[in-house]
Amino acid sequence: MLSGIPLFPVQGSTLAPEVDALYFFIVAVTSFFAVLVSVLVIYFGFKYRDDTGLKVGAPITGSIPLEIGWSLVPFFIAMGIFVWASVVFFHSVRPPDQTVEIYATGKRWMWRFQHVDGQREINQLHVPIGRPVKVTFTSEDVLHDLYIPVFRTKADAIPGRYSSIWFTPTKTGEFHLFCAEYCGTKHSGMIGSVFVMEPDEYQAWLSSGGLTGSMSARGEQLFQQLACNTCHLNDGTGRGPSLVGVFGSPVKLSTGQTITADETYVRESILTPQLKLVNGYQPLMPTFQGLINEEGLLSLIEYVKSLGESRTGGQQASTAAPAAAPATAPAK
Amino acid sequence: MITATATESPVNYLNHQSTVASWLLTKDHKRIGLMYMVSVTIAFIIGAFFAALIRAELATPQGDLLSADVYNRVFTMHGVAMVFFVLIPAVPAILGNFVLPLMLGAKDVAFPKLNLLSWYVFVLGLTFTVGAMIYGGVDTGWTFYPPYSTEGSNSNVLLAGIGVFITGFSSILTGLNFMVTIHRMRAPGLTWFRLPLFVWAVYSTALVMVLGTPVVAITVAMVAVERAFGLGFFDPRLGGDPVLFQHLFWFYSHPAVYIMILPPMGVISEVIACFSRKNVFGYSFVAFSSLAIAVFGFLVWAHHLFVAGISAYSAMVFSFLTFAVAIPSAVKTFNWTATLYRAAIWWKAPMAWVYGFMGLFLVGGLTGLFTASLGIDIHIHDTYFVVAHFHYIMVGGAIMGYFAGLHYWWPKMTGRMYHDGLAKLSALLVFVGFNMTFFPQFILGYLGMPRRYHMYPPEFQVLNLASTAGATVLGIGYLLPMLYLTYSFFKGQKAGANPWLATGLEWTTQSPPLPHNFIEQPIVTEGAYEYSKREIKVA
Amino acid sequence: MSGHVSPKSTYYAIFGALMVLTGVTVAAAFVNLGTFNFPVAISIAITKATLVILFFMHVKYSSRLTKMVVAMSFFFLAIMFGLTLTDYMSRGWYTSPRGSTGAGTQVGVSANPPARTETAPAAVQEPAP
Amino acid sequence: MAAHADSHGHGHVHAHHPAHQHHFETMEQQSEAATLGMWLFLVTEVMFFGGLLMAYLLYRVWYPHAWSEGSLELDIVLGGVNTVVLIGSSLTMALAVRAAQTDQRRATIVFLILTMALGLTFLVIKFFEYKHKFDTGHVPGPNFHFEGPDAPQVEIFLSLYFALTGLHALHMLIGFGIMSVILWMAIKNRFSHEWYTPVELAGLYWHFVDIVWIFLFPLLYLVDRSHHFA
Repeated sequence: MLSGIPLFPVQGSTLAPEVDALYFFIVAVTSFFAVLVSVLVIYFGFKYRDDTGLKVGAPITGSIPLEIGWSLVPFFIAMGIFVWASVVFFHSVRPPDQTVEIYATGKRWMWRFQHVDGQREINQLHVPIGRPVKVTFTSEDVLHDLYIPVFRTKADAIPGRYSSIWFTPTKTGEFHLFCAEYCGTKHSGMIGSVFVMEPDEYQAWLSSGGLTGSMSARGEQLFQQLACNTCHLNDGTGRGPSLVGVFGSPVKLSTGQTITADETYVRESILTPQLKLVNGYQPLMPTFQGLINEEGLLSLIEYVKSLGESRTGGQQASTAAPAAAPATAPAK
Repeated sequence: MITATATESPVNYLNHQSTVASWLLTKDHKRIGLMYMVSVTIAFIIGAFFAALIRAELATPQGDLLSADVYNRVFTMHGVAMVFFVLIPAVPAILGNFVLPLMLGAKDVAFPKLNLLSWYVFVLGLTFTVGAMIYGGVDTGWTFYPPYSTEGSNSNVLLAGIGVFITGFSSILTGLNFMVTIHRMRAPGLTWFRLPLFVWAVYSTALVMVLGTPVVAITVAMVAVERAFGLGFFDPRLGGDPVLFQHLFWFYSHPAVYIMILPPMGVISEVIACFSRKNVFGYSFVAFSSLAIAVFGFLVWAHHLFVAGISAYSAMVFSFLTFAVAIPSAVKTFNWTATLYRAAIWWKAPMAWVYGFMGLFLVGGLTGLFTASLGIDIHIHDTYFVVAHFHYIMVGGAIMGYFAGLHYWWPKMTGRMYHDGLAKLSALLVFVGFNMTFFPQFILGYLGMPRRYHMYPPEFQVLNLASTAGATVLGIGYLLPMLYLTYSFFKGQKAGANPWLATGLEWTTQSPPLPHNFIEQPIVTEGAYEYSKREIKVA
Repeated sequence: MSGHVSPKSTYYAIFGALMVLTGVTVAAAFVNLGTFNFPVAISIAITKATLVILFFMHVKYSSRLTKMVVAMSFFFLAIMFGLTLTDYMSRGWYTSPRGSTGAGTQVGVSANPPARTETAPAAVQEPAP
Repeated sequence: MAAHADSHGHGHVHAHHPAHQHHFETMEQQSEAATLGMWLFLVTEVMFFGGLLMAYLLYRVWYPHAWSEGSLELDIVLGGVNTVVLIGSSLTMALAVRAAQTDQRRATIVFLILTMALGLTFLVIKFFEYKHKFDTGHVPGPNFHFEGPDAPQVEIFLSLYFALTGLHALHMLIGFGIMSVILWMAIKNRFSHEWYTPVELAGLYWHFVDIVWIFLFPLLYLVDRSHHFA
């Protein structure tokens, strides 16, 4: 991989060919116009030269049809590119329903990854080939950006909320992983490698090393340590709302708003519980700011997610199972 | 229009007073233009020095020339110096100040004292920024993104921020001055549709300066206050949103690109018309496309935020608007091309710079389509692709246009000619050097090399080395004009009132012009580029 | 100079109107209008500002250019607010159950995803005892 | 120097107003240019405050509770009195311009002094409001102190309060300086119905500062008072 002079990046994910196809299309379109204008300009430059400086050009002032033509043609081409690019964009930001979940935190100047099964790694990311992987991440300090060029995807890591990227790797091997948002002195050292592995190798890797238990198990532990379970009873009779099946569902707030309980909402509810109170509950919950770190938060979120999953196909069919909401799933 | 003045007065704006005070207290727009030229050139040399350091560092992947910390300061200072102190003032404040009142047939800009004040404000801002450099520099990048700028960085963010804030007011006051001048100071008969296209371009630029600059000023001030006193505007720990800063910052800083590129576009229209001996094709379309770019330019800023965590639907809106703003630029390019058709092209040096502009602006503009495309921008955002793209626009376009205008109006400004062959040679060197420097960066960017990297993976070295080699050629290309223009200033051949046999009121007065521009109030009776109507006479 | 000279009575009348509107805005703030408190307060402020601009600042008697300049400032202010809010108001619109876009906070009463309203469960939240 | 001396225009035959600058053809053109310049300057001022107001708008939508809590910390009486004072100063300013337009030198001076006095009253009241914030630790920053679940967001509110009112007060101070110059010019009897541009421009600036306050008052002092009333 390091030999020779690369001129074009490896296509390492299902998204890469899509992005590249659009890229080559725009290369073709822009080359056409660049060559057209260049040839005309150079040709006119030779053809109509006058070294005396004393002649005058033809009295041409303009042409409305030409103006309209060369406004509309580029406009329609641009709109075509816009539509195509937006389709690719939605593929790249909207993950499929079933993904391998990986969590990450960026901090100056390293990336820490956690796998749901409990594996942790720094500046290295192991993923299986052929399965959609979603990385959810945040930052502990300043802005960062998780960028994997061969997968053609990136997103900024923003302190205080979660971002995500997803990809389905299509090639095994070791690839670059960069921080793409300037973050201070060792910004260029905040790099690492993505290892795309065959599924069985990946399984072997997952179970190697001393595991400390899955993320949701750690989350459950925290849930008890921090005494969350004394109020958030699963049957809904506690002082706080039951968290079963909450993740990914709409939540009605005391202000009358309805919002979707995503990672950022769960995080906010732990750190600033009074801000978006669930309708009908008292503002009793204390803040856990300073009592829990970013990784602990991610474990708790994974635990809350797992509560939703246990409910799927359970007692109440109408309680929106996380995987429901078909209308918001990718079109194809 | 008249081609030459009847009598030449030995007195001109350069020699009618010669004390230092007569320069430092001058209210003459022409002298202020020259003073801007000196201060902007100093900023350009500072910025170019940092650029050279960047390219030298990136010749090898290891990061062995400068430490990471120094490198970060170097690219930040390169950006700050070039964006705020070179690109934004270059054409409007230097060439605009010099020729705008001449083109309008006015004795001066509307507010000459304010004009002088703008220059002092500019110099004060430059002083603060240079002060920040001397006291160790800034390492936030010229974009000052929080939370890094508010709490992460240990560098002189405050000083540099104050410098940028102050300079903003120079820009605001200049823009205000120009708008009033264009509205109120036109010569009798000089209707809007008889205005030279440069005036339209400067008017559009002034609009952006007046509307946009205050926003960046307050935004940078908010960062400064947050950093200095701990007030919370963007602090995520309080529930603030760092992305809001990016919205406010780019609300100005994207239109600022049009501050940089619109006036050079105006220059190109002037020079093409003159050396083609022709009307600019589709005058009103070129004129209105300037205004359209200025106004639509305010609707596209969040395309800098596609991966910064804005909503996907909002990203679509901004992508759409970004594609729309590409159209007026395309219209301009097509009109310039059509102007050359059946022209009588006189190949003098300014035209060589125009050709360079056309080539580089074409690449810069067209690569904008890649960055405007949502799906592709996810990949190339914050990579060298973007670096290459904006250098093609801002250096390839704006600086080429500045040099085209400088070579075009130099005889008017100094009354002397320069060496035509050397000027063409340096245009060629800049064109070739520029492409060598920045074209490889498109490839690097698509390969995924992020920007603002001090070290990089070794497989990117060959392309980086090519870029560094190109930068040396580019450097020579920029050095050359400084030499032959300086020589010309003292020893050049006398130019006469109208060496290019151009139309336009600025060519009807002597070179260098009288202290108050015209002997008597000019009266305009025809459009700006009526070359074909007139018999060309040698002055 | 041929500026317009308004009669003193105009100024006193405008001052009176501004005082009345100040009273109204304070009074309105103490009445619970729900979500309408903010729009009402802003509308009154805009009315007051308009009076000042038109009469105290003589824009009513000024050239078309001046009127355009005044309009321009509010137009571009509206662009800044409006387009920035396209982002904040649409954040999290399509956060699929397993896939947050990272867009995060969702704001606005009407901002719940249209597709979701159909499948919205009878959110199992009951008041605390 | 022939051309130079000639264009200076002091030797012109027709009568010349002393304030006429040589690069303008007529006084009409000069005053129109000045007025347009002032209006454009006010446009930049609108955008200048606009950046802060955008932040205000966003966080108000995000944190309505913090906004009402923070707003309750502000003294509605002092804010209301200041509103009346400032609108009153706008009236006296408008009357000062009118007096200058109609050659009433004494009235011009009296109204200018009244305007300055009202402006000063505003600033003094503002000073006591600020002082109270400092005394109670409600100044954002390392020493910020606020009881309540929304404390961090209230800190944002108060940051914006200080930024907006501080910037406004700064404009008042600058306006005060401008007024002093105008007053001095009025005493020197520089203005007449032929030329009163400086008074007019100072008036435009002063009214603008008034308009800013007209918005700041409800935005900062009157958030959600109803929930805490009765």
